[in-house]
Amino acid sequence: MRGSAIIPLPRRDVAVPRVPAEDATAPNSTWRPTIVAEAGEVIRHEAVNAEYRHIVVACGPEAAAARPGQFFQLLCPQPPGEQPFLRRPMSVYGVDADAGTVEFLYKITGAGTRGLATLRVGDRLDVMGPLGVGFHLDPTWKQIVTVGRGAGLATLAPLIEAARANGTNVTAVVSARRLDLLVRSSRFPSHGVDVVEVTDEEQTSGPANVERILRRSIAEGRCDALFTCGSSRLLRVLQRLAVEFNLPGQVALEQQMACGIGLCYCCVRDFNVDGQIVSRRVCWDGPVFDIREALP
Amino acid sequence: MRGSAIIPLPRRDVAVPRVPAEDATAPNSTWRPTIVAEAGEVIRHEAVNAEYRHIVVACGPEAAAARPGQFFQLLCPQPPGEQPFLRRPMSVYGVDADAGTVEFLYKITGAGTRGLATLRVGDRLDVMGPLGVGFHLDPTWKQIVTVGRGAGLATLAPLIEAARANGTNVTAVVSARRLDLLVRSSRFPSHGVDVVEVTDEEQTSGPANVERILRRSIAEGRCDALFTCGSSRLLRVLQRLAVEFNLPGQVALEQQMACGIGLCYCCVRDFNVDGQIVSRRVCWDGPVFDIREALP
Amino acid sequence: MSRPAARPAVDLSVQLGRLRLLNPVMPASGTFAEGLDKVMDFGRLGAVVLKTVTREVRNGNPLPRIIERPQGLINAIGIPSKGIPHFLSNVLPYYRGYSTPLVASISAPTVDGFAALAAELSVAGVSAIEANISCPNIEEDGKAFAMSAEATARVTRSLRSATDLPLWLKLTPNTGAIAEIAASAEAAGADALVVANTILSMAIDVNTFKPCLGNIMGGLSGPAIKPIILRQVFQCAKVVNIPIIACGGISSAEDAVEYMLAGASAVQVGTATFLQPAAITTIIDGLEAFCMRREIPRVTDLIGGVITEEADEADVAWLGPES
Amino acid sequence: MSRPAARPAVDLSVQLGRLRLLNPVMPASGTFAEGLDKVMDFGRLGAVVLKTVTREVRNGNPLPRIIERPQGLINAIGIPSKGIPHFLSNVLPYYRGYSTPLVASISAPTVDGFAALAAELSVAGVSAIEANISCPNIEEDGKAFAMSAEATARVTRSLRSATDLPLWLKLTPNTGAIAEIAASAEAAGADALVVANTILSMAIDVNTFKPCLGNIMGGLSGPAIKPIILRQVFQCAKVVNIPIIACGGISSAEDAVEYMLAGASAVQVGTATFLQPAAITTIIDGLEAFCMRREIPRVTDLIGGVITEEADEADVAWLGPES
Ligand SMILES: Cc1cc2nc3c(=O)[nH]c(=O)nc-3n(C[C@H](O)[C@H](O)[C@H](O)COP(=O)(O)OP(=O)(O)OC[C@H]3O[C@@H](n4cnc5c(N)ncnc54)[C@H](O)[C@@H]3O)c2cc1C
Ligand SMILES: Cc1cc2nc3c(=O)[nH]c(=O)nc-3n(C[C@H](O)[C@H](O)[C@H](O)COP(=O)(O)OP(=O)(O)OC[C@H]3O[C@@H](n4cnc5c(N)ncnc54)[C@H](O)[C@@H]3O)c2cc1C
Ligand SMILES: Cc1cc2nc3c(=O)[nH]c(=O)nc-3n(C[C@H](O)[C@H](O)[C@H](O)COP(=O)(O)O)c2cc1C
Ligand SMILES: Cc1cc2nc3c(=O)[nH]c(=O)nc-3n(C[C@H](O)[C@H](O)[C@H](O)COP(=O)(O)O)c2cc1C
Ligand code: FES
Ligand code: FES
Repeated sequence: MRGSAIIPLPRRDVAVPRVPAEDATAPNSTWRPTIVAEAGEVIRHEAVNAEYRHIVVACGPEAAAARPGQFFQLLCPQPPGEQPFLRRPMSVYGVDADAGTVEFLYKITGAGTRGLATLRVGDRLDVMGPLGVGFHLDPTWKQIVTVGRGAGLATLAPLIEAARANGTNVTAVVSARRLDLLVRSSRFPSHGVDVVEVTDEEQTSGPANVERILRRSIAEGRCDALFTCGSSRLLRVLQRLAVEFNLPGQVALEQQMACGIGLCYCCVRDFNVDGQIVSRRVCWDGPVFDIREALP
Repeated sequence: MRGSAIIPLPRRDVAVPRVPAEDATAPNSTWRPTIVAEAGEVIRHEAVNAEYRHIVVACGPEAAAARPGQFFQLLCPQPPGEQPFLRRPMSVYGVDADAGTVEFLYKITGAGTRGLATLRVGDRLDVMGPLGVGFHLDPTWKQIVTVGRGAGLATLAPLIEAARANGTNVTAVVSARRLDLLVRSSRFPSHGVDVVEVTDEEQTSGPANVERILRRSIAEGRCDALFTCGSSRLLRVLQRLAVEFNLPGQVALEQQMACGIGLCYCCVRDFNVDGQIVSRRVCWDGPVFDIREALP
Repeated sequence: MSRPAARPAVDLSVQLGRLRLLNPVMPASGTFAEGLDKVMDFGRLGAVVLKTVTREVRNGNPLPRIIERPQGLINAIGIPSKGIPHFLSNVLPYYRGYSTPLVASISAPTVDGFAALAAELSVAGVSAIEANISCPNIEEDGKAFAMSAEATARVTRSLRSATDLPLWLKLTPNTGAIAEIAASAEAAGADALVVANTILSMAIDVNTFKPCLGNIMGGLSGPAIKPIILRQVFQCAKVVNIPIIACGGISSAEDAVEYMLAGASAVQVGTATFLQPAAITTIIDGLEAFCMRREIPRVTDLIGGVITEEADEADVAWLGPES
Repeated sequence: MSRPAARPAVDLSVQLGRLRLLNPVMPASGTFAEGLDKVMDFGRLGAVVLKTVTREVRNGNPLPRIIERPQGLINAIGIPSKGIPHFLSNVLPYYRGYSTPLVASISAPTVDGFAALAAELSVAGVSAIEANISCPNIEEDGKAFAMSAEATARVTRSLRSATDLPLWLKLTPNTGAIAEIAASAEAAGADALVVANTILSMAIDVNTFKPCLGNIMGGLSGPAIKPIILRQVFQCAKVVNIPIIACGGISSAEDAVEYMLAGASAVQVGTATFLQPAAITTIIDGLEAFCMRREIPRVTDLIGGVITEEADEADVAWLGPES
């Protein structure tokens, strides 16, 4: 798909052209949107395994500027007999600014994702983004550890790519219920990423074993920072280690969302900020938060 | 299409199987539906000309028992950005009891028919019927005259077929705006049907010319009964002639509908019954009415 | 109720005051007629509720009478009626052929008119009277009876003294005080409440600048109103002890369950029948299947079953997808 | 209003009492925040309406706070608020950067609380006060002010004497007497009315038997409520002379036109922004395009333009498709 042929320009959701810049009714003529909703063409759409699907959508430069940990709100088509009304949040699984594409990795769980699954190549999907605060990557880190479970891997994959682009090595702990449900991302660079697969069926995914793996990385000096997404149990393990070894860490959280852009306050969660419980919007203040502040 | 291969059995809209007949909660065990709503597979779907489309849907025996002049209520899929809520009435354009199919000829006019047009072969369309009172054909009639305009031809086509099956000859006056919009039904038997095409672009479709054609048929003794659908102007011409020559006649009327089965009284029209104005439901008391009683 | 039910796995029968129904699902007034006997076996319905009749002959409203909206329709049919003699001599005899309980819906512009009509319809073959008090009350400047607790009490008392039949009062949702009005209907002698009629609405054609309905305003029904009527059923169920029959946007067995959990003892299905003519029997079947799946022995176990204890914060917050 | 408009083909400006707006389209309270400046140029909006603030700090309701329904959503956010000091020192200064008129929405549990808040917010940078009187009134047993004409008059009078700013009263649709309440707000000194807030609703999860919202009940918004609120705008416009700002289910320019034809002078857009973040500016553009197409020189020509003369029967009956 990379470097694939001409990507058609996406249609925007603005029905009539905007007032021209010289018109006095548009005073702030230098203003440009950085978040857009656009109906992009589906370029690729395929099952990754029995549970996950990978979709690639053509998009404009604003969407293609998405950073790891940010997300989009997808306007899912209606599957037969169901009426998803709100958009659905999905992490950026990848972007290609040159090709003008954005990618998602999703699991079919309800009406919205069932609607997504009906899309065929050539259909259009209205994607809104990029949204939220993504991961912070310090270029001085030599080696980081990521721990992802389920759809959490979708969120961590672009972080791993970005780390490698910085020259940072990665230990990626990838957890799933079964071996056949592990998402083996073809996007991981072949060098500098050490993938550790753990599964429920092999009984390797329990917190104790993951903690063992992490402690080894830390002991060997291969962990300048911790990142996680997709499991509260694993979050608790990472929080403990981050405190014990005074390591920086970040977590990408999920929460039910309506607007996705900080308007409605339906996606709040409590955080522990220096001993004070404060309420924050996951869509706007996150979805990536300091690992110590998150309450799992 | 006729005699085509195996037609899959349509799925009914009943989610769980009915109470078995021996169960005491189903006292009237001999009861059987004669009107059903079923999601039939689209067998064929193609443009007839720039305005009309022809769709063939697999159906069960109840639907395939539809008579000329009856109609169905179609649950149209939602076209992008529009939400047709109610079903849409469509005349039976043809049925094939052996193959188990019902056919419609429709014009794209709004949200519902735009939704219909999105259907691909293999998709399902929920059709409910057969509904209403169809045409009455007297087997003793030797020759009848039908006058159809626009979608009215869809309604008259099966009547013409049925007349020929009775051995009755037909003069079919077919009216349209342009020559290229005339629906030339391939279903008309090659013998015994005299098709007279009139169009606005040739200036042959005016009431005066149609009246001339009809007067000639009547004068030549080739008109035992008159039938019409699709134009109030032409209805008035036929009403005048029916009275003048004391000919039996029937008209298929249209009206906005919600339920299609006599429940809601939204489709009423006034009729002149022996000098009294009475209100009738087009869906239930019609859509075919005595030509003298209709108020155009 | 009429016939002995064999023991199915799930007991769907419900008791509405003195009236026992085979199951809690019935049509809503004005959305049912003989035509449906070609679609479903009337013997399977919890009850048959007929279109509202008036004593006098009425033509109904000018066309158009219905306009569709997203997930609903607005109707202003205007209760066309062939009058009481026609009802007694033509309509009733037809339904006497079925053993399903028959509910006659009535409307009148005055308190006395309601009472007289109820008395006239208290005849063999009618199992209950449903008073549609959402229509304009000419003694109160055209405001519907059901928009005021006092007018509701007055018309209910009068109806109560006019008939010994089970008396159902059909309330309007167009009020800010439905629970108060429900309580006043109960106190005045109603045997059950139907909650509720349509919500007063309007639509304008932006091409012609004209109202989409001949009557300008009409009543909204269908899935769009379900969350609103559900709230009203919940509010009413908290203050009355007589059964509530829920009506508003029900188109699936799950919708019926939702209303019963909120406190309804039975449900009426209206607009859904326009989309799926067999909606009522499909919902009956679905209700049985739901109870079977959830191992609920009696459908009445659902009534008022909503769990409203203070929700535990941990219960409701989203965690990870596979935590 | 702030800046001289060049003569476009269509004059979109509207006058709301003393306040002149570039165009009649603005956000609805609680559905707008800074985040949208990445989506649209705030300078293009008719006005900016902020989320309701309270004097005290409030946490808001337990989760879940929003549930979607067909064509709408129910919210029970519960007006989380960082209190007035934070509003004055953080929120206001941010919006002072824009020349678009700023409307501050306020709420309080008592008449005096409303007045005090209005006085505190009558500062530079605030162009109008919108009083959200749909919230529970603790002096009236929790009934919302806007559910009674008397309580509405009382709170409006008190607000009127507390501020010289244009005063908008935001009414609740949860009443059977909206026109009466509108008239009482006008008589008590309101400069404009916002019609209306959300419709009280409920949803129950049939799997868990629990309410879908942490707060049990919430307010329905979105396209599902448009026909109901349109009727209320029409009813209010018939009895008041102050401008009406319509709010309920507007998601297209045609929806805005429909409300203006019913009598609204301006419109607010809420839920639509959750589906299309640029909904407000898309509607402004669409309104201009609509007027251009229909050769309507001023958008104000639409206000109250619905044609309700007795419809001619022949006009409304369907004939043949090509008659
Ligand atoms: C920031 C963020 C990023 C996400 N990234 C991904 C991803 O990359 N891949 C992926 O498969 N999933 C991801 N999710 C979860 C995804 O949004 C839900 O699985 C999806 O919304 C379910 O919608 P549905 O209609 O299919 O299911 P339903 O269960 O029918 O949804 C009903 C409602 O619940 C909400 N909901 C259900 N599950 C979740 C959840 N886990 N988190 C938040 N809201 C939920 C929906 O938005 C909707 O409002 C992400 C969630 C968030 C908040
Ligand atoms: C008994 C009957 C038989 C019909 N047979 C055919 C047929 O065989 N072929 C065909 O092309 N058309 C036929 N029509 C007309 C067809 O029903 C309408 O064209 C169709 O409903 C338009 O729906 P829409 O959503 O595409 O258009 P819209 O204009 O968006 O429809 C909006 C509303 O108006 C109603 N409506 C619009 N036009 C008509 C109309 N002419 N008659 C009745 N209601 C209308 C719709 O049902 C809907 O409620 C028939 C109508 C009736 C009543
Ligand atoms: C076309 C139509 C006609 C109706 N006629 C009546 C009526 O005559 N009497 C009455 O009490 N309610 C009448 N109603 C209201 C329904 O009985 C019911 O209360 C309402 O439609 C809400 O239920 P629903 O959403 O299931 O349709 C009518 C509704 C519709 C749609
Ligand atoms: C998430 C959400 C939060 C809201 N918060 C407020 C509020 O704080 N104050 C207020 O007056 N209205 C509030 N409303 C109501 C809206 O302003 C508006 O009246 C209502 O949503 C109807 O308009 P809509 O259908 O365009 O959304 C809120 C609505 C939503 C959906
Ligand atoms: S989803 Fe609306 S504030 Fe986060
Ligand atoms: S469409 Fe309902 S009665 Fe004819």
